Amino acid sequence: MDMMQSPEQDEIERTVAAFLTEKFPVRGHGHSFKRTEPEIADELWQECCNLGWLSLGLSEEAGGVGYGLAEEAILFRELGRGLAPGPFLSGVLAAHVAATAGDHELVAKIISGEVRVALATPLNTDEASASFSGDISLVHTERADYAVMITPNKSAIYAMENVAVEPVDSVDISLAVGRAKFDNVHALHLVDSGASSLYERALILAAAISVGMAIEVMRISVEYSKTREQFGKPIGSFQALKTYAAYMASRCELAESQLFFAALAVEARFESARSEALAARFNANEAARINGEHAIQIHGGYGYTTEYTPYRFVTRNHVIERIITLRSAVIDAI
Amino acid sequence: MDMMQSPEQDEIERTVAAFLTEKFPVRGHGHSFKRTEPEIADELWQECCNLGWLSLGLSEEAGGVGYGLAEEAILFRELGRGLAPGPFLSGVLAAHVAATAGDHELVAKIISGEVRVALATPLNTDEASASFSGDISLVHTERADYAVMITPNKSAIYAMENVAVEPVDSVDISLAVGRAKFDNVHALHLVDSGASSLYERALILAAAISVGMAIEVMRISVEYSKTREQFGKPIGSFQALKTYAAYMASRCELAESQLFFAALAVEARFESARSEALAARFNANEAARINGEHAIQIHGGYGYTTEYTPYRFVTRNHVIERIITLRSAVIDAI
Amino acid sequence: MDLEFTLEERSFREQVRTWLEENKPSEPRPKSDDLEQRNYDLAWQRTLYDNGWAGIAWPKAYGGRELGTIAQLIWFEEYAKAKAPYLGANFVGINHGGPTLIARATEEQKTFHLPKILKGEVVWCQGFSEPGSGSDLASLSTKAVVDGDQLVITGQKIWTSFAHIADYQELLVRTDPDAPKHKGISWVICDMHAPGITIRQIPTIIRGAEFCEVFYDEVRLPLSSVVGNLNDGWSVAMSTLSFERGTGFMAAIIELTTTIEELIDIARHKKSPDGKRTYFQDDEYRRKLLSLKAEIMALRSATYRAISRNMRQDAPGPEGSILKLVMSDLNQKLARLGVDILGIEALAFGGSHRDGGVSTAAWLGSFSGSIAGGTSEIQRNIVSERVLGMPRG
Amino acid sequence: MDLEFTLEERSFREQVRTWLEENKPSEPRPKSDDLEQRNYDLAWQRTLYDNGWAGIAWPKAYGGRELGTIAQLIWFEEYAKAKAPYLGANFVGINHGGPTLIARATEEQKTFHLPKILKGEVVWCQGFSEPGSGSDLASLSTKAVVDGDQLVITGQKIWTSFAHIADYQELLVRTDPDAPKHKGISWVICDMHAPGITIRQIPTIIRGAEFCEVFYDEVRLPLSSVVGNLNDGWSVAMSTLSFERGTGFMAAIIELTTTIEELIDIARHKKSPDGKRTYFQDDEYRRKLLSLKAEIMALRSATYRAISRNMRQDAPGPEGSILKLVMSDLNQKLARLGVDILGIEALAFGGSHRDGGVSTAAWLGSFSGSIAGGTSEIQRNIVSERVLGMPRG
Repeated sequence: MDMMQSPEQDEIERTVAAFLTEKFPVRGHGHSFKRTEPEIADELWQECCNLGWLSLGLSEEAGGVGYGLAEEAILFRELGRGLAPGPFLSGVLAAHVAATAGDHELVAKIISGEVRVALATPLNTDEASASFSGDISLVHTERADYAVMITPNKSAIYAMENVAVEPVDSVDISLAVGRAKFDNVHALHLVDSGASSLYERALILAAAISVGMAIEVMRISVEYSKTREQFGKPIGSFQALKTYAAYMASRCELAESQLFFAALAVEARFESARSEALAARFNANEAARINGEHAIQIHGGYGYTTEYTPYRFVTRNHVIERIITLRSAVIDAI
Repeated sequence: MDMMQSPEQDEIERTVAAFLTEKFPVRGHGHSFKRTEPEIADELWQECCNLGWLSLGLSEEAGGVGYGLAEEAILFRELGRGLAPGPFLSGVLAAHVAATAGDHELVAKIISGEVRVALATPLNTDEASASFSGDISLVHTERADYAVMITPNKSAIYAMENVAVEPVDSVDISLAVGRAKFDNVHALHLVDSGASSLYERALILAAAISVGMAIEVMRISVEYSKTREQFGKPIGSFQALKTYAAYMASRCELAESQLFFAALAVEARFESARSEALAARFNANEAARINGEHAIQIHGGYGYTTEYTPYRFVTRNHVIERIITLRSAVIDAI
Repeated sequence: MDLEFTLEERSFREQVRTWLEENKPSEPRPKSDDLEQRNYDLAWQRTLYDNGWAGIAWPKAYGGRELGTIAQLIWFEEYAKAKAPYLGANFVGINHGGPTLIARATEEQKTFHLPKILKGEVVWCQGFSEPGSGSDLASLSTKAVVDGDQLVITGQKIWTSFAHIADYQELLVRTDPDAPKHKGISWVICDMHAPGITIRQIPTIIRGAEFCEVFYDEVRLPLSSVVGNLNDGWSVAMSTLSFERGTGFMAAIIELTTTIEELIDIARHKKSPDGKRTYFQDDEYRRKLLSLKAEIMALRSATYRAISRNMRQDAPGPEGSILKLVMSDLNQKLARLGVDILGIEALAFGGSHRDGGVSTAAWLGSFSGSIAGGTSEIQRNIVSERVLGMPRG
Repeated sequence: MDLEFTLEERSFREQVRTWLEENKPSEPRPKSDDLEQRNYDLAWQRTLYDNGWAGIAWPKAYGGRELGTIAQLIWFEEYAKAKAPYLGANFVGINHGGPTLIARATEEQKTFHLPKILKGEVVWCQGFSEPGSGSDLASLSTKAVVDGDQLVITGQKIWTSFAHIADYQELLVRTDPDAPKHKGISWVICDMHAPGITIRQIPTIIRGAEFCEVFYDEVRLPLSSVVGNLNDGWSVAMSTLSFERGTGFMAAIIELTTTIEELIDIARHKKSPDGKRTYFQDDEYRRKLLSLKAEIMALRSATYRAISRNMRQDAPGPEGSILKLVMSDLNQKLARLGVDILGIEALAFGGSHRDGGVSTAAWLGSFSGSIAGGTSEIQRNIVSERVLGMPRG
């Protein structure tokens, strides 16, 4: 039993973090209130795919790097920490669905970056199906060739070519969000979510993003509190802020521990794996949400501006907590 | 519009408070873990009845003092603040039920202290009935000749002579608590709760007790925090405790304001009267409960002992929040 | 204790309600954060003035109605219930700068400025906070040096709403750098068109830019711009709130009340994610909604009580901090519950928080409540130290 | 990262489980707070010793098994799962005083005391807190004056569990009143039968009296009772926790886990007050139960992680304060939810919080979690200052 990262896992963390810091620095949007640039620049997307980010946890037989879910979780925690845009989560999940369906050609296209996949969350049903009708919420709609939908029992890939996507003025302007009405859209692939723990993987990787956000938004808040002065001393010396910060740290510690416990439990095929994954998602969502709220409060008026970065975590979390499965359904299934 | 107490109302507050401070001082029970004395001494009970405490809000025609619900609420707030034992609430409510039923003889016996009334809360139904069967929780069982049951639509008085009461080892040892199984017990009186706003009155007077407890437990905690020193200064100078205290004060201010707003709304027969009364109960319960929890924390180890008094408020509140209607039913009806 | 209003008060309420219903603008307030907003806000103020609704409690001598606290309360209640336009650019003049002038300005200052404010001729803004002086307002460092019959001002203010479209500013400056921090401050009427002033709008999370930074580079103002005595500006600033006796707060309460009812209504009709029932049929959401409603009712009652208390004393007590503290907490809880119930719809930015109501923008806007006008941390200190008498840290 | 236990570890777990199942006492621990408890606790400790289960990680030289951290963890887990008796009067000797002696005592002190503890021959208690030194432990003022080869102790301790039935005490005294407060303290083995000691039991809200006040009136102890160097007692006291590396915490987690499952089970069967469905069918209660369960799962995971972290470093870091802080919060939430669901049944005092489980007594007992062993306010300061590096006040 060892819940700490191995040196190899530390190396994955360092590599991803360094790349993100260089290529996707987290900045405020200032006076830009609408998205004017692509979600992710083509060459950057290609570079990330070349680094193997979409295939880290895919078996070598399926053309992947062959790491486990814990390593994927480390990658996504870093993507969350760096507020990386781009269809990483949907790409990884789609690659796993395609691999489960045995469609190695599609796997190759996805992980090479040749095709892109949006993330679909159904609105009024909780299951993907072979021929899907209903309202869908979509994230990463930009240049999306496919959409992946992961639900508790079934997971599916749908082709987007004949689907009309209505863009949504997303609260997080760095993400391409949309809505669509599927009218008997046939699944390219429909597989059991259980077979490759697809639902658990989706919950855990979404949780990993949230954990990364919770950690980073805490870090910037603590740093701010050490330098900002009022009443002749750093605001971080006031017990009110220490109380917020102590609970921010507690939420991070618990959510991150549960994240990796769940990842290992899924890999080890514990009977409780799904429950662990749901608990990971629940704790991660709470951590990202509440830590974000405190971050704005700690930053005071500056936290209310788009020139500082706390709102980036708050608005990104607002999207992340609304993908795959909403809060009450997560809790009800724990 | 004036939500402040009048000089006459201030006088009621002062008189009741002074009497309670002299006759019922709030003390810890020390090593007495079981009730060994009567809930209230006979002569004290008689004295309170002689002061008109059971008839304050009863009309002069019905033999009462003729004040309104606001004045009754002031009385019960003080009874709450002073943790007065004895069947005051049930006595007042029963007197109102009897008055509504036109039984002036019974009214006279109740308000003179000649007969005593327990407070009955039904367990698995939400309505009193002419012939009641079912499990009942009882408070103030000691020497009780009757039990009064106030429910949303009906209110009733039952004779206790043939009812076997099983005593409960109450968490608040200063109250006589019991359980009984009513088996077709016939109501001496059954009246509509609406006619004399009986249900609203019960909610408001119970809320008044809670408000009094919330205020007093805050007061003792704030006083303690001013004198207890750690790290070379009063613990009340630490922002963590100031945060608790500020919210304790907020809860008191809101709950007390809502209490009197609701009392006036019931008297003025506002359409929203019931909703106001339920909101008064909800806010008062929250205030008493959370303020009590903070009081123990502020008192530290001493708050965990029965030599200091915070636990007296916590355990009394534990009983008060379980009379008449439980929390979820209160909220659902707001 | 008494919840009744007099016959006269009820008749006043009826008049207000009828007039607002018939005369409130049909056009919504522009969201543009520019001159278009200024024109809209001033035109509406002029309409109020022309119809006798400007300055309910202001002295008749300066164009007000000179009615009492209860009339003021009724005005705010009915104004909010009618969903009449957000005061916007008129806010500081009507609710803050104007009342301060009434309390502390010279006859000459009052005669010049107050009618302009009531008639919708000028926009006022506030210059209190500075980049280094937020919670610790009294540490402000924008300096004003007396030079003959002029003040020469150099420094910077921040969070000044509408500075970019304002004519005047209530400005706190340090006129004696050697005095204790509360004793060397003056309250000055600053002409926003004076040379040396530059303004930068700050973008916010509600996608607006009504907040500004204001930079002062040797801005010269006549010495007669000082209100109250030189170096007595802290007491002038503190006298502002005593004027309206907490009635202004009632408008915010009505908005909260309207919004929770709106949200309950949405919850009664909107299906929860499993598609099987409404949010209101879900016990968790129903109880969250109704217990929040109960808390909002209590805040309303506490506001009535605060007004009653304030009517009995010269200056409002520190209990007002309880209302502000709870108000921002409840507003955040409500806004958060709103986006929870909106569910996936809440991904869209939607509406504007100034329109009130349930929206993602309202949720983002709610973050400001516990920061602006004194953070919740400061309010809690005030409540514990000044209401409860706990010792300073 | 790895959740697997080795074959050896799994076999050890199997042995522990089987033995506890077959040998744990059938009689419940007496609730009497007197010698009856002492006898019960010591007899059980003797049984453990005789069967090779005493001192899993203690050196063989003093009667222990000298196994590693993981074995210790497994022991605590299985012990809690088996609902084996609360350590009671053995707690301080086994989990606190003993480990401190192992870390810092002389060979002579260890040889004399450690086997007695493992064999259940003596009861130890703790003498750290004083009436005036709670959160600010280092301000303690019970003084010890060196008089030849003796220490003469005068003062008072409080919150000493089981002092009235104890033989020895780990006692912190001030031996240098002129040194800075952390530098003049010594850690002493106090013979509780020494003349000059009087004890008063303190009644608590859980209707027990295991807490005591201890008064010292010129109590004479041999100078050889000092553990570590004179005036170095603070560092001796701080070395205690490093021994068990957080594994002891796991027992409390298992109790929490067992209790939430028990409460979920109650909620599945108990009708909610309207009599129409169970508490678990009520969306509010179900979600409160399940989200609390999820938080308890996360606390378990964090405890595993803390143990893993501690195995890599000499001394456990300040992160342990996170676990204690969250533990007491969750335990209070759980206990409160318990009495909510018990509803009117919760009027009865019922069970004892030491038996775990859902009861009114457990709810009352839960209040101590955020006070004893360092208040939550202190834990939050530790987390913010020592984990996050925020500046001291």
